[in-house]
Amino acid sequence: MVRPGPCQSNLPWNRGLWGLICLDELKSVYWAPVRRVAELAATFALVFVVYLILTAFSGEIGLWSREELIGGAVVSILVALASFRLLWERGGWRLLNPLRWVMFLVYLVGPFLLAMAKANLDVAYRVITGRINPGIVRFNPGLKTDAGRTLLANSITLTPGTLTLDVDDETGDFYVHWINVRQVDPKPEDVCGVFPHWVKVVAE
Amino acid sequence: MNILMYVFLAVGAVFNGLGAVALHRFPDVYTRLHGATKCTTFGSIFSILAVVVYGAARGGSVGTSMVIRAVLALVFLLLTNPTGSHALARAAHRAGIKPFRAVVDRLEEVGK
Amino acid sequence: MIGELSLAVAAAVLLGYVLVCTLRLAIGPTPADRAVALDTINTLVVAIMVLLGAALNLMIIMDVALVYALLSFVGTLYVARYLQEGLR
Amino acid sequence: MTLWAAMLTMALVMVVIASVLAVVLRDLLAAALALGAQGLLLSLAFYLLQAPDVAIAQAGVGAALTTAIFLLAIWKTRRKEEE
Repeated sequence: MVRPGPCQSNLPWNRGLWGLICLDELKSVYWAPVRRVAELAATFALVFVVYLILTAFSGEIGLWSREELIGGAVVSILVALASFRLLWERGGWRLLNPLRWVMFLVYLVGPFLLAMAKANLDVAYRVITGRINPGIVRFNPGLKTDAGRTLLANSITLTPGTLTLDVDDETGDFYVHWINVRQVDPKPEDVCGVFPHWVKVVAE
Repeated sequence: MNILMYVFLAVGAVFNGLGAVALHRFPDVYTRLHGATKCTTFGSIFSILAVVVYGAARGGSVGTSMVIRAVLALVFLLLTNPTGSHALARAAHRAGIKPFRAVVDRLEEVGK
Repeated sequence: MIGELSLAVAAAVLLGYVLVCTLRLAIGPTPADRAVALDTINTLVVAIMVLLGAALNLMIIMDVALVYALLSFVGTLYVARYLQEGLR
Repeated sequence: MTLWAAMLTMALVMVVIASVLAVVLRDLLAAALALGAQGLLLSLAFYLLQAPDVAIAQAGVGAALTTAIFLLAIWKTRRKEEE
């Protein structure tokens, strides 16, 4: 949280005049608790909204009964306390942008559904004829965040002829089981088409 | 509305059956995972979409909560199904099961 | 009425597919094959539960499908972890 | 009505198949997987009898937790059954 910089001490009152100059470090020291509370509140809101959607049409305050509101708040605060550190660790806060949600929906009903339909027809062809040429290939789409890698890995698993086997955490290499190997050293475009560009728009 | 529901049910039944048959037609774990994951996810999506159409046509509080639950089940399936199959494939490879007649095996060359 | 009947018929068809997958669970040569079959059965059963909940017109009964969709994922992860660490 | 009876019969037949598999298989991991399938199909049978609370309990305990606990137990001991 605190970056090593020209200022040696972490305590702001030991710093004297330098505290005014090292604005970055000062900001990170003072803003860390605020940021943590904001993360907790965002997680709580997310969990509580899911609970409210699940228990709609149960009573008279709006759509919900009083017991559901109180119980849902208690359960949501417990779940948020348990999980808010995991959720926002590596660039997860980028997913809070509503524009990304719109792009995600467009991605889901556009190229993704098309590729899934093609994938199923492909599997149908291979089930009937039994013609396969499998292998495990490696490529690097150049994604950095966890959310982007997860999204691309799941997309690859559900699209024509490919199944994600392993993802290297440091370099971001994808190891993919390909049911019909056309090239031994493929580019990302050969394996998964336009998906990396969409994933960069949606999640990075 | 009813026609749409029948079409969705038929598509779902056909692709789920394809996934079940793929379990018996393919020779090894990885290719079976291909067939099972893709086809059953696609088929289940269409089966659940049929329920969404049915609930929307029915309307009222029962129909709306039916739609909500069906959409949540759809989201859970889309999130968990590829992740689970990826975990199974990686575990099978680490347990030392070789891919059937593989042309190339880059993961083996890395030596994990 | 006819809508509910068609939903129930689709669920029965999916139940037949579960029988086919149970066959693979019985004859699968390696444990990984059986795990794949169990994963397929999980997905099919979630779809069956949603279809039957709509066919019965009981919305409270569809919660079982949601609970099962999440818990089966935990079970699959557990089997995968055992497969990759316990086999040597 | 007969459709529901047929589905219930099918689910129960598969419960019997999975139970017999869990007893017969020599590989303990495969037996644990068969036991998981049995709990899952039993939960489906409860679901068909319109008992959602029992079905939730059976799905949670029978299908997910029992498999996990059995796998933990097998992990601590030997996997192949001695002849």
